Amino acid sequence: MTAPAAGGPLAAALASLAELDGVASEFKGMVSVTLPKHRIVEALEAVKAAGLVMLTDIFGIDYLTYPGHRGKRFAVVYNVHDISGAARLFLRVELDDGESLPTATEVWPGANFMERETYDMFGVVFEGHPNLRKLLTPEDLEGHPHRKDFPLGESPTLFNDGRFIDPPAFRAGLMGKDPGLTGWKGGAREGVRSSHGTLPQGPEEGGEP
Amino acid sequence: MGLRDLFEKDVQELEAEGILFTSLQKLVAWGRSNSLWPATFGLACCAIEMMASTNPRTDMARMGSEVFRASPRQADVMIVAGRLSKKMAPVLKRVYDQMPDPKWVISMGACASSGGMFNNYAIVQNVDSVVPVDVFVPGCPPRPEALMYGVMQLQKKVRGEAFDERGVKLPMVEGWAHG
Amino acid sequence: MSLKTPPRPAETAEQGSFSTEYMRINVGPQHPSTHGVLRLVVDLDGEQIVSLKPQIGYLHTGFEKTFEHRTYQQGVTYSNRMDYLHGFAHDLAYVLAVEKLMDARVPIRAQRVRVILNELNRIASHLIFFGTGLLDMGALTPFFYTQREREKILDIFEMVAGVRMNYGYFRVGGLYQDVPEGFEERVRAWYDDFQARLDEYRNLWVGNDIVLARTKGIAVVSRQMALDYGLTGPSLRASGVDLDFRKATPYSSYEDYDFVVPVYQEGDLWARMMIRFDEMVESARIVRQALDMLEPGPIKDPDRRISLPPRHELENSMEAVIFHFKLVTEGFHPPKGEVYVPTESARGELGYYIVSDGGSMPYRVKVRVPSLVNLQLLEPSSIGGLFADMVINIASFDPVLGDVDK
Amino acid sequence: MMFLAAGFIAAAALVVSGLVGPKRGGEAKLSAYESGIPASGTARERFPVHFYLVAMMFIIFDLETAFFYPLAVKFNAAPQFLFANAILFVTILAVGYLYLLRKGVLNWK
Repeated sequence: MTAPAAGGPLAAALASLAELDGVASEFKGMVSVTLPKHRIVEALEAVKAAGLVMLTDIFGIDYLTYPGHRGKRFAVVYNVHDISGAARLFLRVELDDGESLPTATEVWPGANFMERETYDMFGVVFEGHPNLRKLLTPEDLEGHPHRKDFPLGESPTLFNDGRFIDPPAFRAGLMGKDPGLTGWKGGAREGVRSSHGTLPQGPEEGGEP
Repeated sequence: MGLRDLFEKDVQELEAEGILFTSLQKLVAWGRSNSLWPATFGLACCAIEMMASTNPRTDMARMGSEVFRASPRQADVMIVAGRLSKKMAPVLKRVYDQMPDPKWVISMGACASSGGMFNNYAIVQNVDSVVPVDVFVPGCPPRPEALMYGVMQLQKKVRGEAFDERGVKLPMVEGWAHG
Repeated sequence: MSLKTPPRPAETAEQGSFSTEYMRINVGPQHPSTHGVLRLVVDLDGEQIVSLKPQIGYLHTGFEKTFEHRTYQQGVTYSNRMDYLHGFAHDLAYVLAVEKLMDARVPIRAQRVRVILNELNRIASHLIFFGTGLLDMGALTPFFYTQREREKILDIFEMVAGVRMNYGYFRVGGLYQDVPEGFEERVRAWYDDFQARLDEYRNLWVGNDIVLARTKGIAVVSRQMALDYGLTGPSLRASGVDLDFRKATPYSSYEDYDFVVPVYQEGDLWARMMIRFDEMVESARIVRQALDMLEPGPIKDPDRRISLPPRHELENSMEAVIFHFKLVTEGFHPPKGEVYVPTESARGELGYYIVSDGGSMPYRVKVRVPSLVNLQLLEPSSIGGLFADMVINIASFDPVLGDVDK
Repeated sequence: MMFLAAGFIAAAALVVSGLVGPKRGGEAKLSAYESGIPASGTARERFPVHFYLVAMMFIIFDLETAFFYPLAVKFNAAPQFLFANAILFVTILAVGYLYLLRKGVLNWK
């Protein structure tokens, strides 16, 4: 794995991460290091000491339906870079559902909102976080919206004369996985009469939000 | 029908019962239509176009909507400008309730009127399910001129001269129609 | 009809008989001074702020989840609705990330037009910043001046992209269509007129002693606090850190233009306001240079996998029709992988982290938004200050709530 | 006569608007407005005394400016005397102002 020419802080950071048994990988010039869960706070301190002093983002990725993905379901990614902005590093931690992570707010107070957002969207609990509760979604929304098993929550589009198009069916072709638009005998394109609803689900009359 | 009724009930009820002579009621409606003070309920991109509708180029003050009242107590019309998220819906309902009658609502933009391009878990698909809406202004965002056309349509409705496509006379205040 | 008085709060700070109860004020979602639907729960001791807790999420629109159900080309319509004051920055960041994923080669003319529109939009965003920022200080007329300037810039956008806001003009691989004739003259005319306006604004606000009195030395953000909280953008450069991603990691032909990145050391309200004034001057210079270097050429990546073939080609070549049909119904399929391109929006570092699973829709799109992180500095910099200064402090970080709540 | 007309117009405005305006109270409408959030806490809490001092200052100096209006209207009746009178009036209040400044009424910290 050739360390890109950023030299200086990035090389120092990679060296210190190597002892914390971080597995580095590189894709199109972006260096990301995968670390075990319990070593993340040490890694953040090491990286900060090495000169990557700005933590700009913490976010989660849900690999539930990722084709050909082996390994744990969630990945929490820390995006750090140095003052010049040229040297950037992504620290990744693989997690399963229900596993939690130590908080990074001692190292960077700015991680407060970022961790709350990741908790809100993915349900990843950050131990030791000052006030870990929902950041963006309304209080009465159970579940974590950005998980792959959380429905998009689309309500079917009702037209005036009673027929309605069910958006996922209409978009089936665009996903490139199933036969899709042209496969249907013109069913979803110009809308299906709502009276003898042939669509798999969705209420008969107009969909309530 | 004692004289007391004249003071107890309000004009719209009297007019509904056909008691009040309509010329006073028309005068009052004309007065109201020309001084609709909007309450700022700017949410997203449409709020910027609502602000742009008050600048010197497309001046909404010509319609009598001179000043944007921040508090609902001094507002007549509430322009819901932007996408209404489900966390914001109770706030919208509460601010709408705290506005003195008669009050009107303009739903500005595609996201307020129909959820627009955000058909997902977070956006209320139609503001009419939260507050009774009088005028829907299409567009994403509607141009300031479109918003002014919406305000002019509302003025026609306030004066009681508005009819829908089937020729049915629209009520002067949507809020009252639903009681 | 007596006014119903709400119940008393449970916890009051009891310290002996003369206990001072902090007044809890709710600067709520529907409030003129919060630049959108931001809610602050403020505890006040008289006029002094004791504690301040921002509550956000009142404009959460679920952008990132919606991106996963739209093709890559459709995503461009969503990106500019997040930061609706600087829509071109979000379009540019999204399009650059997808182009990096696809290894698309954007022709130089398209890159220059993107830079011109991005910088014009930055100026329009800073104009709104000055309009509302000075409005919070009680100066009503600057709002009309800056709106007049902004209208001229919006006319240029309308001429190019057809709309005043929420443009769908950038495409993955280039532009939707070429700029109309008369574009260069229009922008040059705007540039000359804007220089005169800048002088007018300079002696209207910059030297204004009321502005100085209200902003000098208030709500100071030290360099170390800025770095700890991940502050980026003009507010960071106002605290003495010289980080501008147009210089740090140049993208879309920014390396060809020479412009100065203004840096202030004070880190107070005055520095955060005046730095945006200097940035407007620099952005105008960039627009001028990019305009001089603009020469005719293609505006789309010639690779048929990404861009639609031109109409005339459809009559005579069969595979052009096939490409066209494939692109329109299903869009293109980028390779598997994760990509991130940092750019500089009017509010700070902006980047799209796109995870692609080889399908025609992104698997996961995370938008690194500057306003969400910048907003965290509101609390440490306002505590101890006066309530009226906190109002200007909100304006000085220039949060756009569509950006914050995503 | 003119006072009668003025009084009538004022009274008419109040009566007609009271009579014509709708009277629709209701629980939700009368709840306290706190920018969209259910209000907690009462508005009748104990204010720090500092607000009271600032209010007093305002009343004093507002009345001072109010007294200049009649002075300005009738100024050319006796310019020298009225000017001296105004100067005396201002100096008295200026002493009070200096006292307030030294007592630090204006700064909040």
